[in-house]
Amino acid sequence: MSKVPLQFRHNGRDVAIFVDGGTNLLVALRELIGDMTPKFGCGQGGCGTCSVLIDGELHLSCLTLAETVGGRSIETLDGMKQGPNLHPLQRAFADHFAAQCGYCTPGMLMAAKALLDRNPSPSRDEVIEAISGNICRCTGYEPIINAILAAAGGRVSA
Amino acid sequence: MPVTVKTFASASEAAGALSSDRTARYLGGGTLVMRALNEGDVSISTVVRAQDQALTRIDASGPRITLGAGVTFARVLAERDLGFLHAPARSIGGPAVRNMGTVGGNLFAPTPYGDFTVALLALDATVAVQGGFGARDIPIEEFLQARERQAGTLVLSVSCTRPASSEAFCYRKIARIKPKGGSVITLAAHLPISGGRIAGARIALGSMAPTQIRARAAERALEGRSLDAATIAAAASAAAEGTSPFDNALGSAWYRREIVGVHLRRLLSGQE
Amino acid sequence: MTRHRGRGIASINYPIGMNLGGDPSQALVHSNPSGKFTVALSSIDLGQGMKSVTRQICAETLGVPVEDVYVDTADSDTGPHCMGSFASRGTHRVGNAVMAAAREARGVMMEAAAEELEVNAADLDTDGRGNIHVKGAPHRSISTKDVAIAAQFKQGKTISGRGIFLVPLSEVNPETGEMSPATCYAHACLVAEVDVDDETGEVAMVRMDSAYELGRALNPRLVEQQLVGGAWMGVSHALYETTEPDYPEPAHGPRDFVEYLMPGPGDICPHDIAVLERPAPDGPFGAKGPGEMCANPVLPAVANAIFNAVGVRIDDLPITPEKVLRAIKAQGGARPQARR
Amino acid sequence: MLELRKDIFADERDDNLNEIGKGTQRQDMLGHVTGTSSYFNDHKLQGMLHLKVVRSTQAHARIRRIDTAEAERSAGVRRIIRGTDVPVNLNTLLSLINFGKDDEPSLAVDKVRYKGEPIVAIVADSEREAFEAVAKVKVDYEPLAAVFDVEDALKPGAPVVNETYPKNTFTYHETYDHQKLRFGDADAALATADHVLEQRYQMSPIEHAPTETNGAIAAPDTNGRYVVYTSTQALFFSVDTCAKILDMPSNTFHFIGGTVGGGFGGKVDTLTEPLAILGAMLTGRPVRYVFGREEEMQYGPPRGAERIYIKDGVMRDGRVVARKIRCYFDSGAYTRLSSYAAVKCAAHLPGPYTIPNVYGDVYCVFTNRTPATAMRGFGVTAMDFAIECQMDKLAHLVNMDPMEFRILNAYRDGDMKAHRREAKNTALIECVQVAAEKAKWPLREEFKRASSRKDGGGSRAVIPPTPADSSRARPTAPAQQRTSYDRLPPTVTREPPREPPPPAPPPPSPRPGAPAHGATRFSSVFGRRR
Repeated sequence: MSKVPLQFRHNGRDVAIFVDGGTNLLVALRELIGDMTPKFGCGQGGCGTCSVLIDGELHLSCLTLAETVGGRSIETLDGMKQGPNLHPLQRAFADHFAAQCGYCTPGMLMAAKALLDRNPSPSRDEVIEAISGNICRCTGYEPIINAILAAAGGRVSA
Repeated sequence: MPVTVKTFASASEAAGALSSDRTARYLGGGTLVMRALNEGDVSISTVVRAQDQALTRIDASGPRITLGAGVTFARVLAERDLGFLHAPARSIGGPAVRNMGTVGGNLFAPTPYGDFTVALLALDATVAVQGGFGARDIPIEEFLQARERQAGTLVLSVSCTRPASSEAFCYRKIARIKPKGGSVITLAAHLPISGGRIAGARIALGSMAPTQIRARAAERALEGRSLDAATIAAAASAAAEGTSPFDNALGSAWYRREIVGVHLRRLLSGQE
Repeated sequence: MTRHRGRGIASINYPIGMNLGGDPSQALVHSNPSGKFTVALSSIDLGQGMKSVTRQICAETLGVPVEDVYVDTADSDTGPHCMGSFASRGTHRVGNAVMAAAREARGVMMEAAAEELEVNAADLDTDGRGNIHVKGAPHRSISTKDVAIAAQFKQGKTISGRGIFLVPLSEVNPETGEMSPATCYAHACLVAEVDVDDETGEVAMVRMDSAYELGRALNPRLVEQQLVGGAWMGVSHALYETTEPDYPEPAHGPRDFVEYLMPGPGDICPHDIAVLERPAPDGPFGAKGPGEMCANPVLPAVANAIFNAVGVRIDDLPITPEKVLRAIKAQGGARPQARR
Repeated sequence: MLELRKDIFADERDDNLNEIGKGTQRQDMLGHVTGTSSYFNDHKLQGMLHLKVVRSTQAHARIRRIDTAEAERSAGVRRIIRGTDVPVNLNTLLSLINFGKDDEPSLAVDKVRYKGEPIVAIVADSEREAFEAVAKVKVDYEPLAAVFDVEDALKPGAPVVNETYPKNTFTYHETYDHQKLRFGDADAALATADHVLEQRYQMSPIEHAPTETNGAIAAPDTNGRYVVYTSTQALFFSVDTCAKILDMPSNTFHFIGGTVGGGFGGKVDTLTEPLAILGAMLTGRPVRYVFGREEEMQYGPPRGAERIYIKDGVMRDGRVVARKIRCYFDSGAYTRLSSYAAVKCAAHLPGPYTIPNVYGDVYCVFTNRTPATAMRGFGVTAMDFAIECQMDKLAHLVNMDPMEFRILNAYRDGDMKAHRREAKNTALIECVQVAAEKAKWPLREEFKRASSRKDGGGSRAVIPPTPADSSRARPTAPAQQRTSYDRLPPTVTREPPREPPPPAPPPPSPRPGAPAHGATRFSSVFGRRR
């Protein structure tokens, strides 16, 4: 049995775990760290429910070999709140009723954050492009697009 | 048994590990190998990685550009000097996949994937590979024809000559889903113009055969001619010639044959 | 001219509540001594908003603010029987069960308040803001919190209620099909506008206009979620989805979200919706159920719009570019119909 | 964009309400946007094992031998479960309401009936080890001819898919191979119609594609109980199905769910809970069984495909006078819920229109395909597609505006529906009018003035004389009414002795809603009653 030690930053906090060879980052986050916000949707790279930020870049945690993130900084939805307050994107998603079953929401929010962190005033087409790797089966995407545009424009409830 | 991960400092060591172990697969961006592991592909027991800086190098300063095999599509998109490759890079996956997927991995992606490789084929790229017995350069066409036998080799980089002008190269992926969808067909055309005539036409197609192929009949229809409506029409009607499309979940062979000429015509004449 | 625009319509109705009845749902409602209510169910929130809509039904029936109600579902140790959330049962069956439970709990709450205010319970009313007052004399009032405290610690009453909603099982005559399949029906009409490319067979949605009649929009935002998302699914069914592209031949089945086709965020179109409310006599506050039926009119409306655009009828779903192109070729080219 | 048309039917509503009608925020929204909504798989249990199944590579085959020897020796394997380990390895979902016969094993034993059917379950320490063991199970198949087309399956000599139903059709009322609807004399009306149009329509099988796949985690709990975290959209359906398959009292199980990542009908079938619990029972450890995406797409049940034939008679003035429908539900290899959808479909005929002569035959057909199940609009979506395409064609045929054509034929309050109940609370006409307004689609004045509340009933309320089928099947004696809640003790025979069949009842023509005293009546759910 050879478990590999692994240290990285998880939502601003240093964590250290031991992983089996071949373990993906989604399993490491959920089962070893206990952060249940990234979800398993396909394991194939097709749905985006497991999306996280690695050093600020959007990645699919299910396709990331856990041991490749040593020393890097991982952000998940669990770290999105700003202290006790919701992030503007979270407020905008709520305002726009942009979640139904809620299962795609963590990935959508991370994809949206990756966009707004780089491009604070995206066009509608840029928003569409930013969430194009994330499947939502409930909403028809329209409220999600509107929520991200509203967050970018500062049009969110207090 | 858990998978064994072997990480090497140099590409040549990684290539050695890869060629000596039939259960080993090289981990690039993860979009192919990690998916296979997640889905229970037990033929993979060893994952080989290399942390060789050369694999992630981009050389885009001169007329001939070189992309390390580990260069991601997001990095291609971030490189202003690689503007001619932005359309193919943007057509891959969503943003997360573009942050992960690599130029080298795309060479191995089965249909309906492998769109970037269509562009590289039209650009007559060269693939640098490292086998158990050293490095060598292979024309991309040859590489693709023998792709199944390349499993034990490691791709180091791809290189190609920059198109003479931005008009000389065009690319389009036909997908059912927007903005991100699997390829029904993918088209790339490199049509250098010399003295008002096309010289050295290369048209590459994805999803028109088991691997990316050239549309040689369409190339012949273009070669030596000016790019006018009649020439484009002739190339469009020859587009399916020599191809061997297949049925899959995204479309049938019949449909692919029917539309490849339409889309080639639209691509070459700049229509939506 | 290779792209042609067309419009098509469809109108439908949909039976609400599990086919044929005979399958009730239950609900329990109780208050804690602070006057905060919990609804216990065994129904499922799959995204349709079960927890939220039953919460509003409960609050309205009790006469308390929605913030004073929390819906807890689905724990088989604490939730009363519910077969499941399917067949448009949620709003109609579970909603009615919650209403019944809340009515019973309200009865106890009003009795307890009457005892405190020393009046007859029939003379009391709730203000919906957490107070109970004597009708016509709002100053003679008591908060639901004080009522709950009194009920618990002084009067020894449980402010709680049980509810069940049963539509009796209908029999089916095997010779004639005579039966009572449902007690109420929702309705819809939808106009779809499309562009059809006559060289590739590709269909692009341009817009949709619709009217849905739902009995009562218990929560218009939840209704909008269902209708917008449901119409998207209707487009998806009409143009994209199949697990067997060569049905009935079982080949080339999609294995992932690249091969299984659903419209992406770049494929959606504006959808202008009107909601009509003709209350169902047995619906909770007249409500029917919007969740299931909303996709149904889209499929035929899209097919009919394609005919209007290029003159071909595709009667096999999904209407893929290939089927459209084959049909256009078979009739010798696009034949646009009268513009609508 | 959503507009509430409060002006329409305002006289039928009391809008003076506090909470109802408000766009109140969802109770679960805060949980959703913070990622704290707890789905079945968000429970981390100590020492959890992983379950994977070996699936059939064949669409139809006899199983000669299952060799698990190598898999049993594979690293990390805790338990191999075969069909013989399942206490009651034959079930049908609707047996809970005593509808249909048990026809589906949890794990195939002697035969597989669709590609992907589970044969062996492996419980191992890790997913990887479970996958490795799955690859080591050898199944020796004797391939059988398979049938994939619903109409081929009904031809003489077609392969028998499921021996429980040897004619490849579900059996209604223990006698009938389909559900009928008879209202008026469709053949006579077709003979005198100005135009007759017969068309074929085909629905596709559709994947629910919830972003969360089907799954369950079962764990031994205190006092001999099992806690089960589940993605089910049918809580007590799942509890009672597990109780039956595992032959345990239902209160042995503590099911926890209610927050589910999309369902759309695809999480009704209780696909993962029985094996997860059985795994936990046999190993004494928590066991997780969750579908991969390919499993969900290919072997999770789809919306069944229906093939529909419609033959309509229409007059030059636009009145549809007859509608005759034949519909085949593709149930796949097992019944699941398609039998039920077929009845719902029959009741839906002829759509929201008042047509004086309606004739329907709806079949639930077995093929060697992944079993179908419920999906959003179950039993109706495909029929609406067929009917509404047909309505468009009929309007075209008689050269009428398709909106006006629908208003002309729409059902109205007081009309008699084909399933012999009065239409009430109808609103189709108003929906057409408002949709036309929204879409700026011109309607003539008389159609703008039409109302669901006017001009219905009267002669439209009458049940027309309905000829009996000449070759009427004779119903048999009633099955004893039983549900899972009043199950007979196991010592009592499950098949009560049969009485000789009574004579067929005369074609009933009761007043709408009137009790049919003395008539023999049937229920598709609970069998026959008096």
